[in-house]
Amino acid sequence: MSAWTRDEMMTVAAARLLWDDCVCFVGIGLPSAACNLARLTHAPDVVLVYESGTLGTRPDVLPLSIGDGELADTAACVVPLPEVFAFYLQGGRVDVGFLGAAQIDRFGNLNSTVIGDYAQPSTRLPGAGGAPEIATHARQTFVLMKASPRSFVERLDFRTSAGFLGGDGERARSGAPGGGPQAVITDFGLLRPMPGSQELQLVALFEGVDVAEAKAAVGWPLAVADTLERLPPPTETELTALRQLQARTAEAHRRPVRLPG
Amino acid sequence: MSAWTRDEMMTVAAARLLWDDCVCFVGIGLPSAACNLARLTHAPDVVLVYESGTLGTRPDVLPLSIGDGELADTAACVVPLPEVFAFYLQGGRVDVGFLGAAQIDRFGNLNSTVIGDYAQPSTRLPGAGGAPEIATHARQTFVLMKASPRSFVERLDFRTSAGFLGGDGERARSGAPGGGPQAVITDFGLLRPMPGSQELQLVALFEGVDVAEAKAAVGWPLAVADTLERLPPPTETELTALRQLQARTAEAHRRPVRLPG
Amino acid sequence: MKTPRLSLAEAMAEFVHDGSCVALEGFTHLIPFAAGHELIRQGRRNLHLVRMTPDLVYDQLIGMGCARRLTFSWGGNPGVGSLHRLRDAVEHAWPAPLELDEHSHAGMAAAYTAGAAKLPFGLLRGYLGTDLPANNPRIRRVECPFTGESLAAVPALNPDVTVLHAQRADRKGNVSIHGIVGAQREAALAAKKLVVTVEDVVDELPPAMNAVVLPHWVVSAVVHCPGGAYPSYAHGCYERDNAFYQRWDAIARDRAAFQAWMHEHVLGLPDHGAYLARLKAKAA
Amino acid sequence: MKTPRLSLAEAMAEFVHDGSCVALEGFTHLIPFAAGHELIRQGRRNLHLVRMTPDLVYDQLIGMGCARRLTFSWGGNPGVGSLHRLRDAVEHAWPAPLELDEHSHAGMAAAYTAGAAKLPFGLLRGYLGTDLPANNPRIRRVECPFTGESLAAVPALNPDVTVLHAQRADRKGNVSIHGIVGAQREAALAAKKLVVTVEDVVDELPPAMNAVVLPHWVVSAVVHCPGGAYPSYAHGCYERDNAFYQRWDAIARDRAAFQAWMHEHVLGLPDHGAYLARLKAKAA
Repeated sequence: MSAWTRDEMMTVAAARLLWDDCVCFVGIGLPSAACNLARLTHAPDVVLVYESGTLGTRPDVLPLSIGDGELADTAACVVPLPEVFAFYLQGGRVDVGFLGAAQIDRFGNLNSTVIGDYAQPSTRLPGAGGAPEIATHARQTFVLMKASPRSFVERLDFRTSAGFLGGDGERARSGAPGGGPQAVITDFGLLRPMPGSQELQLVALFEGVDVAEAKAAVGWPLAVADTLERLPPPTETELTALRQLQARTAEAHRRPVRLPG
Repeated sequence: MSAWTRDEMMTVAAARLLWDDCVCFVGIGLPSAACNLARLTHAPDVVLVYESGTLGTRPDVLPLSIGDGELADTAACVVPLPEVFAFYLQGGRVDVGFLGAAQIDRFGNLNSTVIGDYAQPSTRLPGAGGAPEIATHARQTFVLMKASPRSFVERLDFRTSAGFLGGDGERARSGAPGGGPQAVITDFGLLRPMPGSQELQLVALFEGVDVAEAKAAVGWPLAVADTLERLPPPTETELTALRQLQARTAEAHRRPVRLPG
Repeated sequence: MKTPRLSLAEAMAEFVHDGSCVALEGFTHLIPFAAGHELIRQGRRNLHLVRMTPDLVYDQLIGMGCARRLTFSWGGNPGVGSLHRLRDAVEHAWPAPLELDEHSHAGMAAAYTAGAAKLPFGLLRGYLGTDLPANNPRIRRVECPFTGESLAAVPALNPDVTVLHAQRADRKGNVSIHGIVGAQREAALAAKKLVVTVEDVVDELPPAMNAVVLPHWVVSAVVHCPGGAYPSYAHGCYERDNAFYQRWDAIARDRAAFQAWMHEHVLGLPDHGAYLARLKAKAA
Repeated sequence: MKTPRLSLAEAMAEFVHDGSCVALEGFTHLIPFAAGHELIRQGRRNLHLVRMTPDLVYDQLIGMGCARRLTFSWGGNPGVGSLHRLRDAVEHAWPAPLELDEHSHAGMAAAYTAGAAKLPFGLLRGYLGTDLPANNPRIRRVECPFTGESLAAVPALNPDVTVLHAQRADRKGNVSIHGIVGAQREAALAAKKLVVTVEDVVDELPPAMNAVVLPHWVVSAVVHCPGGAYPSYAHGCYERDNAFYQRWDAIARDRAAFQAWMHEHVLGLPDHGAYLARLKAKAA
């Protein structure tokens, strides 16, 4: 088994946070890889829900889009999108929601809308999608983002999705039913909210990373937990399962499609 | 062909009011017989919607309940009940709604809730069901009721479904999107709203009935149109189709069911 | 984790208690009669019963004194006439008074839908020109913040327990329904707990991508109960016993005849299997 | 009466006019690309485009200057990155300024659902703690008349025309959809007119009691258009061309490359059939 990459470790670290039977609202990219890795290793009965309305999917290869046919083919059922959001997400049926973004602040609030001013943005990002309500309703959310001072920022250009708002219980007072961002998985380690203030603090590091590197990657003065966990590197089982999944995926996506008509 | 009954003539008169392609929201009993008779005679493409969620059904025998399996088996599709009411009825997709009731007043308002006081009724009736919103949203409604001074009353004990309310445009001012009761088919003839006041007036009689009989069957001083139509009796085609439908229905309902388990 | 498989007696004892708000849903089709009979056998009291169409199943529960309150939208014997036990409770408080929370079908559908979506109220263009709102404080008005229009509002329905009957479940507890679904799905997802009795437990559900499926993680318990919807029906399994619905009119019209029937067919028998066996023996 | 069967050119000319509010729906699956290309060919202007995920189809319409306004909830190239034509319109008003009416998926789903139900607004527990309401006056609050809770409200979406792609229609015009449906049904029923392009027209739809079917009396026109969802997909007919979505990133990044592609593949060809034939010839 060759050495692991930071991307692989992020996926593995996220997968380890899931438990068997947990119901995950999954986004495309790293979250999708992490959830399916969990399913293929320690959590065979994890329930994957994609916003395309596919409930309980067990894809053999990772989808490129949130609505690939593979997701429908392997789902327990497919429901209209308004129902996924109203009956399942808002209905309080989701344990874990995965989120990513262009920017995150120290309270886990996220921006995926614009860089610059909303009316005159320097960079127009894709926008909210399912994020604001995933952030509101999932019992907890996990954020997956590579860190840099440009993405882990002192101040968001736009708040698309609520983390802990200003901290100190402001989220709970706002009436949000879900528990908010309980873990931020980056390419150096793991942040979790501090009890009380709810500010994100460094709680765990990947192998080969030190606190100085973590602090340099974050655009605010990063708090560090008293006891810092060292995350074990990917096991051979994890790495094999992940790489096979990615190899199957690459091969499937390399196959040319037959043009219709 | 033997002589026709008043019940048969009511069904035939109601069926004749339907046109090919019209979308009918159908209730059990006479409306169901009338709509299916229309489908089997002059309006083969009439679209029948039952509140059980069966859209575009073509039953071979009349259902006893609004949700018999026959309705699902012959439907274009079956949708959840909340969708029938929200997307199809409230959505403005229904041309004709059929209604019946225990009481009707001169403005076509209906009572199917209680006789006596709501809190201490002398007779508790089944209640509203789909009627209030059928009465509100169908482009027009047809009411099918046998007449007697106890059912065609000066004053309803309870208003379950809106006809023209107090008349003179009160219905339109209330914001009801549909056109209200445009025909009341009784066992002596047909009432329609007068232009302006919207009070129901006698516009047509069955063969063998005179105005005096009609007036005696109605509990308010019945207005009579200047020109009174005489409804032609059932044609042989109509009567044959109706009686065959009823014979098929009786035979099907006579068949003992196989007990499960 | 699999959804637990329980006997009907265990499931009703675990999930439905005196005073529970319980919805036995199914519109004409798939009415959970076996579950209703088991609640009668267990002597539940003060139930808040919720169902669009009370049908015979609630006529029986009401007549046996199990109910304190009824949320409903049409209380007749479909295609036949009155529900005499429901009428007797409302008109003469026999065997006990019954509070009514009365709606239209559209209103109750909106209330279940709101419940499933965990919204506090449902919205409809409804109850226009009717006397229902004057007699039910649970029908109010709300103003559109864009157009200023006034619309009807009903509070969400969130039963403590919803009980459904369905054709089949798989071994994990996924449930599939085929045919007329009524408000079953909304009532199921609105409930705090969901118990489903099924005709059959199978290794794998028939593949049907857009079928009506309740995933195992919203199902609290599955009960294997063949014939559990009789005398209503389970599409593809057995037909509605229309003749029984017609016979019920005479049985329920008379208090003594009703009680005799309930003792013979429900209280005097251990379970739904015994009831169906007795009917078969009589028919033979 | 049968729903009329039209050519794609006829259907777009009859139902979509300059200034129309038009929704081409389909969530990743069944995106009506052929219809979008035809609107470009017909030179439509000032369209109000509505779609949860603009996807490449709206990137193309926006880049070709057909749109004045966009109602949407996620404007990326799924699994790839940015929609560069959408970005160029918002960031640099090229080729024309684009007004945004921006929502979340949940908000837009509620707006379509309200539109289908002909309610003036949709209700959700949404937009909590986000800056969207401050930037979109079409996101407001409403108070529950029972609990006093404050909820988000969005105005109903009722497009002048919704265009869908589906696997099949029968000769009467009933349309059936199989697989991921997104908000297609709600967008269809919310619209004043509904045009559906289909892979196939058949004598009878496959029997499937609880399938997703749009009955012929809500369909304004059916267009037989095989491959009409390419490069998205039609489940059971052909797969999503993920490689094309990846190639689009480079094509759309550059204004000149984009325009050259559009001229070669859309404006310079008579119809979708010719486009698919050209791609096949190139691939051979």
